[in-house]
Amino acid sequence: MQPTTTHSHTHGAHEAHHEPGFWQKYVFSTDHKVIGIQYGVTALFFLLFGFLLMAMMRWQITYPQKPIPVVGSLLNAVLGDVAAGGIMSPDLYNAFGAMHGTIMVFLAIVPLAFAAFGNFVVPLQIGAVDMAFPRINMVSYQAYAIGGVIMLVSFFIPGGAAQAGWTSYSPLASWIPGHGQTFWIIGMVFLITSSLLGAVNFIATIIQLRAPGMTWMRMPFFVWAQFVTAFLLLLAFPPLEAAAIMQLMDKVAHTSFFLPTGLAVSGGELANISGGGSPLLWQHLFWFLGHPEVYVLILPAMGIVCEIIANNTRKPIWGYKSLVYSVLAIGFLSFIVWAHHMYLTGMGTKISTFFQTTTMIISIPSVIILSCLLISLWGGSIRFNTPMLFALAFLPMFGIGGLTGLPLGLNYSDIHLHDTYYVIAHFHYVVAPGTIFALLAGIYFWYPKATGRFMSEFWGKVHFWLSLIFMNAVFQPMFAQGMQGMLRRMSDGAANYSLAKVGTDAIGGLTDAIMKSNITISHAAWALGLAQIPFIINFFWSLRHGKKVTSDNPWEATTLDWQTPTPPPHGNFVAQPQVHRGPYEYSVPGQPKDFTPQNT
Amino acid sequence: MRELLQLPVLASEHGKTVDDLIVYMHWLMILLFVGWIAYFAYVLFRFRQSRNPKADYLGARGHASTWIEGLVALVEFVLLFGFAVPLWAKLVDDLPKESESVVIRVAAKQFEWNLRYPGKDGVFGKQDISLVSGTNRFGVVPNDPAGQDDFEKVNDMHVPVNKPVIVHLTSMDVIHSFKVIALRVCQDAIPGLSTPAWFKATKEGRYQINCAQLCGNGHANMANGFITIESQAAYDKWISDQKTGAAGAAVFE
Amino acid sequence: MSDHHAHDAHDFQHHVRRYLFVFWALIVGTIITVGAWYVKLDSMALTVAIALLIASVKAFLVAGYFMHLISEKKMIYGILAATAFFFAGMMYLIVWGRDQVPQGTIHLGSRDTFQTPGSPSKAAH
Amino acid sequence: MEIPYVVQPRQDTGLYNAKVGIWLFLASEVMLFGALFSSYIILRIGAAPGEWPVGLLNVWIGMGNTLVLITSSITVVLAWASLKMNNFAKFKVYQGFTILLAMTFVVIKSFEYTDKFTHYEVVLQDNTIYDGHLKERTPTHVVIHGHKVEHGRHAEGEAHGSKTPHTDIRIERAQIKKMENYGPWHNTYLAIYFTLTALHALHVIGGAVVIGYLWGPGSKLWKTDPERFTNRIEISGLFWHFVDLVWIFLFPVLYLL
Ligand code: HEA
Ligand code: HEA
Ligand code: CUA
Ligand SMILES: [Cu+2]
Repeated sequence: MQPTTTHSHTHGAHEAHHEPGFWQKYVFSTDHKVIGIQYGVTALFFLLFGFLLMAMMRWQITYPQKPIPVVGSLLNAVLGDVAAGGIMSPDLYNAFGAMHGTIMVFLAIVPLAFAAFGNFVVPLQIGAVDMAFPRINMVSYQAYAIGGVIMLVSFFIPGGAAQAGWTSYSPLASWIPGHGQTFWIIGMVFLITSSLLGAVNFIATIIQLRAPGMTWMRMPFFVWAQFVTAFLLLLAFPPLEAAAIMQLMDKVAHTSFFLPTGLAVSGGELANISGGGSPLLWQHLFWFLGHPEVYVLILPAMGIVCEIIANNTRKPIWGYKSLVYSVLAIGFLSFIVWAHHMYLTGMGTKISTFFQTTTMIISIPSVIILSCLLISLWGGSIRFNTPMLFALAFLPMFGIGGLTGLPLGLNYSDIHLHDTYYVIAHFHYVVAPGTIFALLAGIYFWYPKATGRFMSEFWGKVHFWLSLIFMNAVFQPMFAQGMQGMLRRMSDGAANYSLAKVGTDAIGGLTDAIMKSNITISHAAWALGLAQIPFIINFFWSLRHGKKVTSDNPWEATTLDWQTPTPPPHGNFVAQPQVHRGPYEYSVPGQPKDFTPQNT
Repeated sequence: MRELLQLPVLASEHGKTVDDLIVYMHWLMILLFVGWIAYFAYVLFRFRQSRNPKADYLGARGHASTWIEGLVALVEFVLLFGFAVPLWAKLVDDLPKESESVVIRVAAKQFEWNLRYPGKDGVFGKQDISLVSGTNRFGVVPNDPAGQDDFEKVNDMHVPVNKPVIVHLTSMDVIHSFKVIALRVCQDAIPGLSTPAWFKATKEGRYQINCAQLCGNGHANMANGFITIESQAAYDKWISDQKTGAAGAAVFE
Repeated sequence: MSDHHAHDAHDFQHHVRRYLFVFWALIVGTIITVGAWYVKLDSMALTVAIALLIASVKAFLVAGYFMHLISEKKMIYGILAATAFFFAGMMYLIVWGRDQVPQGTIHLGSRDTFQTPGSPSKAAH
Repeated sequence: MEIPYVVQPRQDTGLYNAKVGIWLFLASEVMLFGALFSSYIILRIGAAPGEWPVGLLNVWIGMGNTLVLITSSITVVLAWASLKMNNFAKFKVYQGFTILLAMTFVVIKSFEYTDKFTHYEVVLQDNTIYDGHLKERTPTHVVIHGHKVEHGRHAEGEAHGSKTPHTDIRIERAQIKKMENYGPWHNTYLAIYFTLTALHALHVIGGAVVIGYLWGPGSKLWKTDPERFTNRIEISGLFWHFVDLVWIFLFPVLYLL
């Protein structure tokens, strides 16, 4: 097959026969690319929303009990007493915190990394006409949208949104007054359903619809990453669903799945429940999902970074096979490390040895993946365009996040670090400057394929440098805070534990310097938000005014996603592609061009 | 390194080993990070397009990375089986004898720490969950002879220095976590479970007790608990100053 | 089942007989299970073992023949093997974790048998 | 371009798309029910000695329902086999039976549920406990058909074995300290019982709806694309067998042990 060189026509002639209407085309579409874009836009909205929640929380952390400027009165008007006088009450802080975590993880990053990029790119990269089950694909998106709406609505019900952290530990979650938690659970059931359907679809697509010649070992690494991710979702989410059902029963049917005998309610009187349940059961089931979930957040990002690095070093990825085996190993192991989040619930030596051993083992394939990507740079001819800058920045950022996972992974050092800002810094380094950078790289990279236009390079670079600086300014100081013992989820930014508050007769309060870094962090976080403005403008402006691509393969890439018309029509390929070689045949000696597409 | 990491004040015997492990781990991390970042910077400089217009199909040769990965794994396992595992085992499987330690029962509650001391005889009176109430937070069985000299405190813990202390943690409502930063002690207090934590304090003084688990809207305010580490003499005097009583109801008023 | 080449009716009669055989085996299995329960064996452990053993055999029959797993493709086996492994791991680790607690930990009692919080069994003077 | 392997299997995997899809879905279902079974074990070993109720359910009804589901499994498989043998009429008959059996199962289940919801435990001010089915409820008194519980809470059920004779007992409202039926809130056994069986019943209903659709309006496909239709019946059958399989474990675990 020859890649078409015309690109100005959005539709190939072959599908001109029925022009679907607006609703069918953009809302109830079954085309994987449209669904991918739906996911992408919705998820970006939630990313922004999740950030705005945090932006307000950072005010409360930094200036506890001071009214939030500008938005404070608005909050008061919309949400009522929880923001009386524009001041964020602890209830509101907890609600925003829980929802920041939930939204970022389940409504922003997973839908963007897994569903949006997966939908848009995977069928193209394996040379398929669509996903295996297009109708189910549409339903997944709708379930996601409904789940999102339920989560959003929960802010406005009496009592507000869920307040027990994104981890929703019982008995707290079962007991907090109001229906926020109920909404959270029901919202989660929709999101879980969406992810399960998506996972089934991705796996079936990758198994069944690979183009002729696209053997397993010729699949781009991104497809591998998505394949493993889908398995994580498929098998780890159902236990959380079961747990959610049980927590819902505890809330609405007054069962005691997670409530032990002898609980005393607020006044100290024994609660009128049957008792006999186990609070730790919830934690096990939650983290059985929770840990694989963090790899769901990172693997697609690694996949994107790998594609972009191969493309912009103009040479094959070093150690493709090690990458594949590592990602499989991570997928497998991620199911048996979950209890490293629970060391301090009271764990005996044997089981904690088991879990910390698996935790140490799982860090090895991550090291291998990172090493392969780094070594791939050697001997390259590196182009520093915007996607590449973000992809390159991913490496050290993930490195910092990953390395700081290690002291958490040993139970003994976790004693000091557990539930401090060290943990917050650890995982934000992986998900924020890590995954978000990879996703931004992906957006800049595939934007021309989806729209036929480039995003502005100049503003892209501005966006990159500002984001890089502020991301680090936000999360770097948190390591020091955590090391000093500053605890997370403090609605007053830990002011109550500061030296200033405790007074001099007690030893070891948080020092002024540590408390002051809250100010730096918050300002950096707000600046980070502002730094996204060039991106948002660039994103929309380029839709109409961006530089047009002059070829269907503007980055001169080898994988099949670039061997289609631009944007790809319904059905994707002009003719069934036939795959002849591996995914990253760049700079093959003796070839006329420095890239050899898989289908030539 | 301790200074670099700015680890906070230390006041317990085992805390030293916790800090050591953190320090060793950070050595490994810094070494790896600095190594990689140097390589990274060099590669980006040397292989940029303007300097190296033609990429090399094969790229890096040699297997240095395999060695590095192997070494990382090795160091991780040394830290794991040489330090974390045995130290943890000592902490959780090697509880000091109750007769030779100070034993305190803690029932956390939104948002305070209820403490129960066995009194001079060192023996706790019987407790029964079904008796728990707003005034009898430990469900103390009245009239149990062993309980007559027990006493209860709220948020005010005293322990002697250089003597093992065992704290039995449970919770009346939601999950809390008993944390004293300087002691390097952190243990969840979970309803339905009674979990021991123990330490041997090495430095006198008054320290704050933190609650390290989100426990509701007062979580940040669960900050009024203090632990006073004092000399044996001062501790004995403190004990003898306490009002005692079986149900311990009075102290809550 | 290899569905792509059509079976002639006779060939399929063969399968049908097998299905019916499995069906009767399932019925008998159910009856044995209930029978074993009804005669009230002395040992609870034995009752449990018998019930779960028979259930497993029945499950094998349903999955193997009705769901024709016995002649399924490699890919399906792979998926199910992974699932079985993670399922077993989840169940085992969660259950094991319940008792793998620090020395002196107590699961506080329930209605009938109130244990005293905070008195490790070994320290019972 | 059409999506390939909708009907015909792919060469290297030997499977058509929906077959892969349903097995993946069933894998996730295994984890869902697996988590609930794990919870069952945790709750059960966590129960204090003598607290876990045994024999609260009627084994004969449970056994009946087991037989109903097993029978529905064979009719599903025979329905599919009939299609394979090109006998659409027979398919209709078998699958019709499947739907009836599914409905029978749900009806029997709902009787069991009602039985539990009308079964009360009444604790008097002096801590005497009565246990039985509610016969009458007025503002001043209640009447239950049951018996007095001898020592404290009873765990051993009355469904079988040596049971105390049941009589009508009239209790004045003023005497009652607490009155609670055997709903999921009553104890963790009933909580997991209701959760597991309700989730299972939802699967039964969902499966029956799909099978019903393919039996009724959906069966038109047989005329235009018999092979695809046969595949659909196979897929819905696989789901149905899985539901049966879950019950095979639910029955002994909840009714007998
Ligand atoms: C994408 C998300 C993600 C990823 C990938 C990871 C990866 C890891 N995580 Fe993290 N983690 C989270 C997200 C993530 N985590 C979240 C969200 C939480 C908190 C949840 C909550 O409580 O709310 C958490 C919490 C958490 C804890 C619990 C802490 C506590 O609560 O006390 C632990 C403990 O073991 C842990 C360990 C690890 C380990 C060992 C890895 C390993 O897989 C890391 C392996 C990686 C490396 C070892 C890096 C190797 C790289 C190099 C060597 C190259 C360096 C490169 C350059 C310098 C260029 N994590
Ligand atoms: C994927 C997960 C994810 C991501 C990306 C983030 C991103 C960020 N998080 Fe969050 N965070 C969590 C997951 C995440 N977080 C979780 C799970 C918790 C724990 C919750 C709990 O305790 O239960 C937490 C908790 C948490 C805390 C601790 C709160 C506490 O303990 O009290 C803090 C504190 O500063 C914080 C800050 C931030 C900041 C500043 C960012 C920034 O990096 C945000 C950067 C993002 C932007 C600046 C928006 C960019 C927007 C666009 C690009 C949109 C463009 C739009 C269009 C084109 C339409 N987070
Ligand atoms: Cu108690 Cu937080
Ligand atoms: Cu984890």
